[in-house]
Amino acid sequence: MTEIITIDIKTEWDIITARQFARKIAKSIGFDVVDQARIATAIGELAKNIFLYAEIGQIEIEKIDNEDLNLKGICIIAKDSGPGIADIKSVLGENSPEGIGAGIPGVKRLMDNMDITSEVGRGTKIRVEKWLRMG
Amino acid sequence: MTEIITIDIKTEWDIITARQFARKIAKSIGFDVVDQARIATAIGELAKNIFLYAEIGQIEIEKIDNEDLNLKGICIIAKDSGPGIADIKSVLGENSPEGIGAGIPGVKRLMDNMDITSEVGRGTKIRVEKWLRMG
Amino acid sequence: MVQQLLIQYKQILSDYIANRQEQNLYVGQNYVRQLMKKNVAPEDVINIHKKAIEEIYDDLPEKLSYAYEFLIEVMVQFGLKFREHQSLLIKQEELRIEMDIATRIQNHLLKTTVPQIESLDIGMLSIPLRQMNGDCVYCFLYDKKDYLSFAVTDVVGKGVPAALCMSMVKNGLETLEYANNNPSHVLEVLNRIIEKSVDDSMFVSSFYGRYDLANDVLTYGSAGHEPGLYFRASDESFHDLESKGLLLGVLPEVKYPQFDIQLKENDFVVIMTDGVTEIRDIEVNESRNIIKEITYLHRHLSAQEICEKVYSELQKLQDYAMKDDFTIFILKK
Amino acid sequence: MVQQLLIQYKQILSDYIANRQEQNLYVGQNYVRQLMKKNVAPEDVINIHKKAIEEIYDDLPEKLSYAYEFLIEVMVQFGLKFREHQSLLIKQEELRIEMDIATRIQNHLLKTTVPQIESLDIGMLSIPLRQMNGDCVYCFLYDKKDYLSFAVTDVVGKGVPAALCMSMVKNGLETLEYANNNPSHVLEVLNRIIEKSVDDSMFVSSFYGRYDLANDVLTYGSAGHEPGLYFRASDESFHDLESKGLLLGVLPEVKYPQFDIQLKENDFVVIMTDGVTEIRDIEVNESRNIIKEITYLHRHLSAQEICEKVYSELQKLQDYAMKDDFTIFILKK
Ligand SMILES: [Mn+2]
Ligand SMILES: [Mn+2]
Ligand SMILES: [Mn+2]
Ligand SMILES: [Mn+2]
Repeated sequence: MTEIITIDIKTEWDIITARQFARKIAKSIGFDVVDQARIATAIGELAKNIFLYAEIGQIEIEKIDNEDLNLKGICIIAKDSGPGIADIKSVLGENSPEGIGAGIPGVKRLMDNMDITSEVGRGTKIRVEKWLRMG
Repeated sequence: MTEIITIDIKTEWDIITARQFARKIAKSIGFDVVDQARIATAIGELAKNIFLYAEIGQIEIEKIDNEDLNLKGICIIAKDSGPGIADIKSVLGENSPEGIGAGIPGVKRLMDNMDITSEVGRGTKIRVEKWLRMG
Repeated sequence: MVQQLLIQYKQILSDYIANRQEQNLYVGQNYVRQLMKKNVAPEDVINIHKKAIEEIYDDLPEKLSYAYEFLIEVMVQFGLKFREHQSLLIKQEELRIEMDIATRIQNHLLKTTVPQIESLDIGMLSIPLRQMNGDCVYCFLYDKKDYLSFAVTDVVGKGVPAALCMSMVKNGLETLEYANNNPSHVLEVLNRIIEKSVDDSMFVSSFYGRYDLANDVLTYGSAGHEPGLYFRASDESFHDLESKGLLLGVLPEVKYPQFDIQLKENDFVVIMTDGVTEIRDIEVNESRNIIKEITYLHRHLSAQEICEKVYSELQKLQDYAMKDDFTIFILKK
Repeated sequence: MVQQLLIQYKQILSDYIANRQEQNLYVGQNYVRQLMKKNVAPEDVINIHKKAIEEIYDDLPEKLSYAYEFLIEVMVQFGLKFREHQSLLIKQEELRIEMDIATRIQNHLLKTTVPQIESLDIGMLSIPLRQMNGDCVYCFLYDKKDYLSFAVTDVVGKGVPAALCMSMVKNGLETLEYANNNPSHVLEVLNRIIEKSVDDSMFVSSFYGRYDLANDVLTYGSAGHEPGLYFRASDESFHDLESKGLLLGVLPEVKYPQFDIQLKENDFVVIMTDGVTEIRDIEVNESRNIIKEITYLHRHLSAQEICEKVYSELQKLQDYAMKDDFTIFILKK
């Protein structure tokens, strides 16, 4: 249940690999085809950000659940040791600039929760979740 | 060539009639299925505006052409003797208010040209065109 | 709920497939419009469509289902724009509220009351292009009621920056209200204030006038402002009130000359911003002639009514598509 | 061009139908994203998809083509939103440029230079929440260099309205710079200016201080402002600089009491706006204790460095999600 899949992001092919894993896991959790597409798109954006701006990093995919609320879900963590984001607020804003963090507002809209920690020169960690209400 | 089709707009059914004529004429001019759908949608909005806010009015549909520029097109004129629009600028603005003229910015985006004249208490005349470049 | 959507959509779709009538399309569009209000995204609609088709054709070739899957996937991109639009609309609305408050404050700040004077008829009209006004007309009577002073001012630029700058100009004028009231002096002091405290890219034009109520003499000076118009009733002639003063805020020490004119019965003076004279597709000289014509034709009306006539006629002339703040001020003997 | 699109799209689609690999979907999404940049609307994509399918299956049942027609029709509604979004983005961009100019003007207007004084260490920091600042710290040395005066001011409200109001306050302060410099008097005059010229819904809090450089006595008064903090080095104790004065702009005639404190070596005084003390999820008393702790721990640093420490520590504590303009001013003996 706490199995974590880790994908190293070095080439554009790794973006596709990350999408593929995310889609498979999302499907196994019970997300429908539209949500699978959204989750794959979101992870693709996160991976692309690593590929383009940090050059190297990892993506982790994990199944999560909350028994009290009768929820199951998927959690994706993107980590890199790239340049970091100086102004996290601007990246989360509606019109994030071109360049680093360009797709982040989109990822936030495709998923349910997002959490960013970043230190300039040290790297960035972005954690997103998407939840599914069980029958 | 200068045949004008006039449809009285009194009931919601007349909206459908106007759409149907517009689609047929657009098709005969040579507009593709997407443009036909756009033209039908635009005329539907114009007719709905008459139906909802002026109660009574006419819509005219006409084939137009410009031989110099090698263009053919469709022209739609919506006339009513309803309350009129006091502030035409606000109706053409991006976020037109609810109520009278609500769909007008949309119509403008679906067509190529739009021209409005209106007098408060006397009525409104909206003329739109859409052009098609000939092979 | 999703099941409900599917049943309704399938009904509308199969009606269309069976009959291909305009009303089926009309109903379909209206239905999707309802879904959009409930934040249903385009990829959701494709998914509902796919499911409906799979129920309508139970022998649908697998490959056609795959094609729909592909369509769902690519539509996610439009779905992103759709959501982005929704949050942008919320932001727009917040901003609209903010600008409404700012406009209320500005209106309060720039508010000027037309003094009621027996011997002189005063009219003024100032219409901002957008919400906030970059023009300002300010008018006050000295305590002893012997002089009326007025300033017609235009900030180069529009919107919020112009409004900020204008509030500063207004403050400067209010401070000067208590001071020496010579137009040359007022313009010189205003110029120093603006040069000192405003950004280099901000310039202000101003026409400042002081009317001697006992002798009916108007003394005026101008800082790069649109020339005023003086109508002499005795020979029904128009004259430009020109004065070559530099715009305010360009250089720290500038001298502004001042001039006198004597007003007689039925004479009037029109001061305006360039938003009045810059008429679309019409050359400035020609547009000044148009303004002369309008004011002449309505010279029997009150100063305020003439202001309003000029505005409405020029609006009509330009198809209600003005391009600048519009301010006109008329003194009529 | 359209033919070109169709060929490319058909290729990507039939690759997917044949292989159903992740990379086909990835390529598809990227391709549609390119189309969107060229203003291709969602209904256009459905139409291209329909044509591609009709070419891939030359025996496609007619009814399935009708289903695609229906989909094109309903997608026109999303297409409208898509276009609306594009024009809204253009408007947003225009507005962004306008706000940048306004911010530059405001920065120029509110700019204050920290006077360099042998006997007193001065620090200040004012960070707006959004672009425009509704806080202001203004600080000046009298000509004779015997007194330093400062005002820390907060307009209730944010954004453009607050900025407009603040430019007015700043103007009032500048006028007063040349006048009587008693804190009670300054607050009384400011109150009259604001009450007179600003909208009823606008209130301003201000902490005004005058520091006697010869005798190291700070005289202060407050108009509804967050209490300052006074650190006495001799017994390492903190004291609140409280003063119950009404907010500026509420009533026309208000009296503001003033108080004196004597500063000794290593004593310091912290004046701040409520944006400093209102820390998310933390009660105000507790947050004042946090500020005492931070300033105490860094009391060996310069006044400016202490200001910066308070800002960075409080930012971290709130996960960089401040909710108000942030202004802090420190005088250190
Ligand atoms: Mn202007
Ligand atoms: Mn102008
Ligand atoms: Mn504030
Ligand atoms: Mn505050």
